[in-house]
Amino acid sequence: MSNAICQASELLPLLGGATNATAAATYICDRFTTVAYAVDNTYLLFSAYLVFAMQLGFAMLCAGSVRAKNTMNIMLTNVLDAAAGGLSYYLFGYAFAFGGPSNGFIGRHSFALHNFPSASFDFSFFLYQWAFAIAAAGITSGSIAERTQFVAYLIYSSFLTGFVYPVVSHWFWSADGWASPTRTTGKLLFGSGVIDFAGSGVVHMVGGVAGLWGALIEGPRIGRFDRSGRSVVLRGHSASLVVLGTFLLWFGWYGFNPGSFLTILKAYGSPGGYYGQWSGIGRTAVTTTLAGSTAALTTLFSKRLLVGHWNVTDVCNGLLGGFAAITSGCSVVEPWAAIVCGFVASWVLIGLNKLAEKVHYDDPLEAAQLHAGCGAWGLIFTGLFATKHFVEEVYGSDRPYGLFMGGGGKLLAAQLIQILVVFGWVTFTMGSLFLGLQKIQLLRISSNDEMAGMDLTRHGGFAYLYNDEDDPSQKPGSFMMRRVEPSGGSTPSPTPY
Amino acid sequence: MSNAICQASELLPLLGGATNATAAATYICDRFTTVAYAVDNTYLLFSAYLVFAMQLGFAMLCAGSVRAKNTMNIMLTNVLDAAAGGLSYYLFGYAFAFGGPSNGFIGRHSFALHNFPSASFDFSFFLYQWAFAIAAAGITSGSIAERTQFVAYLIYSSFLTGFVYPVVSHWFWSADGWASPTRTTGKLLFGSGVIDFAGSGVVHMVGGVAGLWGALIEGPRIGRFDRSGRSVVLRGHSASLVVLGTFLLWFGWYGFNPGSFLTILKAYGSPGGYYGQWSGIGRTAVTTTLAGSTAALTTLFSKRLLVGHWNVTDVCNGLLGGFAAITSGCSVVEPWAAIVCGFVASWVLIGLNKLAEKVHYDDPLEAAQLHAGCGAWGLIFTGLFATKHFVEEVYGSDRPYGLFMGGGGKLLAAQLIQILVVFGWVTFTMGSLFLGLQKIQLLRISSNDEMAGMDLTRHGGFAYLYNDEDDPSQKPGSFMMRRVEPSGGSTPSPTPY
Amino acid sequence: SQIIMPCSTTELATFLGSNTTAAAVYICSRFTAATTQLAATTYAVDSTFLLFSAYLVFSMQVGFAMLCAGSVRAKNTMNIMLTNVLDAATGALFYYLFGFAFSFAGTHPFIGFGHRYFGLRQFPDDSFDFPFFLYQWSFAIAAAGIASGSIAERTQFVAYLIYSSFLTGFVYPVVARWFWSPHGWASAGSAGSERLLFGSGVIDFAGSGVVHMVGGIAGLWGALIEGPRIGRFDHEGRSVVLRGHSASLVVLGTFLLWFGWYGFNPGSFTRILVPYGNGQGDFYGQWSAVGRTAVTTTLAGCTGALTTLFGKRVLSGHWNVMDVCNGLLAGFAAITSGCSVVEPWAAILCGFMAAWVLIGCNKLAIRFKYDDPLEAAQLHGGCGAWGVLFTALFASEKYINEIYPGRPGRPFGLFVGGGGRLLAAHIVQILAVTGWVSLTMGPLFLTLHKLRLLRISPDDEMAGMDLTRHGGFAYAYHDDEDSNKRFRIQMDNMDKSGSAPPGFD
Repeated sequence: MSNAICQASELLPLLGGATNATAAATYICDRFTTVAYAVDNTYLLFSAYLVFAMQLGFAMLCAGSVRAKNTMNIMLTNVLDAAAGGLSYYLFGYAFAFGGPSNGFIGRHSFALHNFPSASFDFSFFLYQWAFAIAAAGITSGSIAERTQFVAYLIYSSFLTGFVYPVVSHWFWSADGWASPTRTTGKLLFGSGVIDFAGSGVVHMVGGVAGLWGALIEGPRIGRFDRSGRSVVLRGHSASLVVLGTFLLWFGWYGFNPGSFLTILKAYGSPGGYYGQWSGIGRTAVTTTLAGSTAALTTLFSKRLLVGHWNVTDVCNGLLGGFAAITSGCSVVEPWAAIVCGFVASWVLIGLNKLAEKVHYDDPLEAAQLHAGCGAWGLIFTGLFATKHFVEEVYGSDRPYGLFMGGGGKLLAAQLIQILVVFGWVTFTMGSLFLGLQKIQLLRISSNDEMAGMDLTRHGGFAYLYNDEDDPSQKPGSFMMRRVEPSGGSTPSPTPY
Repeated sequence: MSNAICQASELLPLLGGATNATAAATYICDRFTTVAYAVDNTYLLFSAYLVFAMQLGFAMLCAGSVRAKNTMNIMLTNVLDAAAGGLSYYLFGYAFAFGGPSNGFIGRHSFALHNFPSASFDFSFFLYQWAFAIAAAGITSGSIAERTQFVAYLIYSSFLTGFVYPVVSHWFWSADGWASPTRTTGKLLFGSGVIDFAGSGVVHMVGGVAGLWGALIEGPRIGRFDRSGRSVVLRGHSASLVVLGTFLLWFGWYGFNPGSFLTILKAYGSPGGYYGQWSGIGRTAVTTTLAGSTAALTTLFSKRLLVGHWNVTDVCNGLLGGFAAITSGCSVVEPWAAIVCGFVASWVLIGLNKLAEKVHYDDPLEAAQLHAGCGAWGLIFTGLFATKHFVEEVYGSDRPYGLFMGGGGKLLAAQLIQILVVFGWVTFTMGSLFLGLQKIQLLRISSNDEMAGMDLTRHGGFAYLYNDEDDPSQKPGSFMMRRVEPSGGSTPSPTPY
Repeated sequence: SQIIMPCSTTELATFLGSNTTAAAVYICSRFTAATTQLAATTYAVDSTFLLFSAYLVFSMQVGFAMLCAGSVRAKNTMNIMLTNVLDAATGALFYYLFGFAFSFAGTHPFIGFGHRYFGLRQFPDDSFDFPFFLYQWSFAIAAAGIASGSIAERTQFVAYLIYSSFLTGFVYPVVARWFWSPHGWASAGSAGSERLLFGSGVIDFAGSGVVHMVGGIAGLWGALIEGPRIGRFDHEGRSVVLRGHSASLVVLGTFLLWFGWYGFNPGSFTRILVPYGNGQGDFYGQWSAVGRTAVTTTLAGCTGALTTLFGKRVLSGHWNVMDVCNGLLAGFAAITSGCSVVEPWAAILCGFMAAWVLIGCNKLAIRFKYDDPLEAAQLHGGCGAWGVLFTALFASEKYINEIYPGRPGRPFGLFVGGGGRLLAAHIVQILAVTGWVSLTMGPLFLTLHKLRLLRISPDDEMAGMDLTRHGGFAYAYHDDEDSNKRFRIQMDNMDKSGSAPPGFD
């Protein structure tokens, strides 16, 4: 995993005068190698912690975006995405993804971290990849929120983290993957391989397409479209939690995108110069920031024009749309291009939301539109704007690069292939799974449960209790009672806020 | 603190023939040493920041777990744990813990960071240890929540952070401590010393046992057990805050456990290999993740069976139980053993909660059960499962290791000794303190205050104000009024669960 | 340029003794490869340190958002949170387009210009790299975040967008130029042999003046020109507390700011792999100074919190977590200037005084009927100014020479025997910052006011901006399924304005 920052054979001639020049060169180089491992692992570990913080962001974003009566439910699924994902990724997910040597389709070594670490992969890499895997599962849980049985969550989440996602990451990120740009065994796809640097396709499209099928198969929440088919907004219960979650995701994205370099100690060009992977990493953080910021501002003004008022939750979604899009090309585009990326991402999201409304598709967190839609745009964007110079630095020389930058259409073709295969694979696996769950009545909750809220019927009670009562057994019928009465939807609601 | 990564005396003979070889060798090695200090301090500082983030996690977890009427109170104590702890640990806590050279019982140098830094300890180490000290105080505040006078908090918190905890950490972690595995002055306890790597005993048991005595001496909250002695759940007011706090603790635990290595730039075996302390650190993060995840899943299913519904706050507590348990052995056990650790921890917590109910022990955050109970299990677990190989890497060769791994019973004996002395010492010091406070009527609040809530009577008002009123002088008597009326406890309770 | 050169012929020659230059050249040439690898290592370590510090500083924006949200009334929560998100987003674009160049391009002592750096053109170079840009951006948005607190709950959204872009894109970068660019007229680390202000320059290490005073004074003028919120002072002119809607969010925000401050202050070193002395493998180096800075920061904040706790208990009769949070932040804002150059014990003094400065400024604000929902002007402007003075009084000679090497005999803290010249420079800073921000942001707010773009209408203010401008209320703890009912409820909410039970203040 670490770079060969110091070659004894290079140092050797320079030490000509020493008695034992070979030994001296080796001695010095070994120390540099140790330093490089320590620095790179430090970098990767803290990046992994940041990516983990995104799980907290998802939990808060989801909690704030659903109605109060389903808060306990959605938060539990988020905790379990991380926990169940921890076990399933340890037991087999990692092996499917990176257990080389293997074929181009699926890995097959290192189950339960057998014979680990190796010269290629260390524990920090496992931790980093686990944090990515649970992010994919977190995305999906947003699409099917507020109407899905808890057991269905457990099943799809383990399946997604343990099998569907690892296979996709094997294709595009492992050295054996058939479409990987770092492939060592065989020809690169279109002489290029797919450049999905931090996973617009591998993570965001996988999570989003899985959510799309789940939500389509379940159908919209009760009340989401009224009798005449008009869309009714079912507002989340806390904008504060949405903003908290969004900022935490932003924070974590600095681990997600720049962290995907995996190592930092590597000079580009001549050694000793100021320019190296650290610059590339910094630039990646900058492109990420600019794409998200542009998307947020674009959403702000366009929503103002379209809807007539400012809306912070829309701005948050726009921001995340920009991040999801730049995730693919973050390391290989110029900062100005990131602005283009974010601008378009915001319109992609707005357009898909219109479309979703038209076809009566209900996604409480807009997860399919945001992660699958903007993720797909991000892959195309990379095929258009990837810069020669940066592609060379990150992946090696003599490769196709962005169409608009003069690099021809090969990279774009590879990116389009990725969109198709990711969509196909996730549709095939997760679509079947959700259909099967529905057939055996394990997918959607009963309409009574849905009206009453899952917290009350399945999770032992409401998430909030702002009035302080020590003895809950007395005097039903006051305002709190009415508030969460199982027939809730039809009850007049007396609390004005 | 940093490792001698490069020895001029080793390099010198290799450069023998060069002009001024001695100077050259020294020159080169000095630069390596500088790099090592920078890398190790960077690693330790960011780990310390993560551990500090746990204080935020505690604050949110505590706030969400108490009733709304005591939120201001509990959050203030959490802020002050950190603030008062900062001063008392600076003034004498650190000196008691690490102020060597000293005897085996207590340190006695570096008060107020006098003559600091030294070749052994730098400021980053102080900061890291401070973050640990305030964590111990944070644990205790959970046990005695909702019924303790604010002044009592200030007193016990300064005493715990400034004296009780530092002494314990001196015993097990300083180079002079009588039971430390890194002891340099005298024989190791049972030829082994206690392996409490990141503090299941030193931090969690200390905080938990202190809380146990506080809560026992105060007695349960009013209404926690009804007239016929049945347990009544007094639900916290916000599950969102509980989940937020739990995830932040998880995030911070990546500083707590892997950070306890203190340095990262150290090759195991000869320099230049891929395997080194960075691998150990990554593995520690993985064992931590797996133990917590397993405990969360075990709690999820067993509570479902026992209680009949899914419960996110129980899952959160289970997760934290797994973390508290693995904290002792995180660096010296295999990942699969961490799964065993988490599985048992979850049952330890469930069992202790049953026991607590039976003996009418009331602990609003289950802190004593979770941190003391699972912490003690964690120490035993280390005595059973510590691996020879890892113990050698972390602590040095030729030592006893885990009983089940074929290492004999000496380590287990040392671990049992730790459980006994930690329990005894904390009981002796904190038990007396809480008893004394109770004698002079400084411990428990009046029952009127307790019914009304401390926020209203002592902290200037209620924590939340979701209705927006610009003119507080008009229209008394609305439902909000009833909600926080000082006679609150007697108000009929309308909540249906 | 800022990198240590691991093998320098001259350096090597100095310890090899006289007439050994040839030997030094020889040895150095033998180790070219090792040297360049060490350079790469140094860049990588320093960039890792700086990047993660920048991420921490960014997390302060979460802290600001939560602190602001909790400190305003529920009816304006959506509004204030949106401004916080946009501080970061607009800040990113404007700082990218020209803010960074104004701060760090060219050699003019007052403002940066030229071809470089606008839109990050010809970037990076051997002076500045992307991690540095990211770090500086996170500082710029912090300044804008401070000001948004002062004018909360009564400012038009468009006004936020305008002032925030102007502050992040121009006002703040110019100030940063003066004190932090090597070419700035008052910089302490001036390039080459340029003359330093009072032979010293201003030591505003992490920005008590550059960030906190700029944000605080901008907020001061905004809040003064707008006037207090409706109901903040009653008919007889008595102060009425308009409590924020969630103490939990306030505490969350405060802790996140504390967390982020570990990026703000220790991160301001921007590099950690710097040996002090001659690089002889000593345990003491910039990493120790970075750690010490984290310790002084912690101690100042802790002391500020405890002082406020007891001070307020004596003054107002009850414990108050919101006040303690503000006291904590006051200590941080004050120590930010001197964090790297004072002893830990001095940080305790700093925090102690900061708490009283804040209490005093708040009393003063009430007397002058100045309304600042987050006490931002008092806290960041007032305690920031105290911090700048504090540095001039307690800065230690040893630490200054370690951090700003190459100019022996420079002035240091007055109370530790360093004479008054540093103090003079710092007073100049306070005046210059106050003057510049007043001259730029004051007219901006006045113009907005004249154009009726600043303050919202009284109706909007009573109803809350969330309802009138942001599409609805931030919270919906009841679950209503249809929009008609929600509309009625919102109306209901408006009707009820003006009623609350006593006992909430």
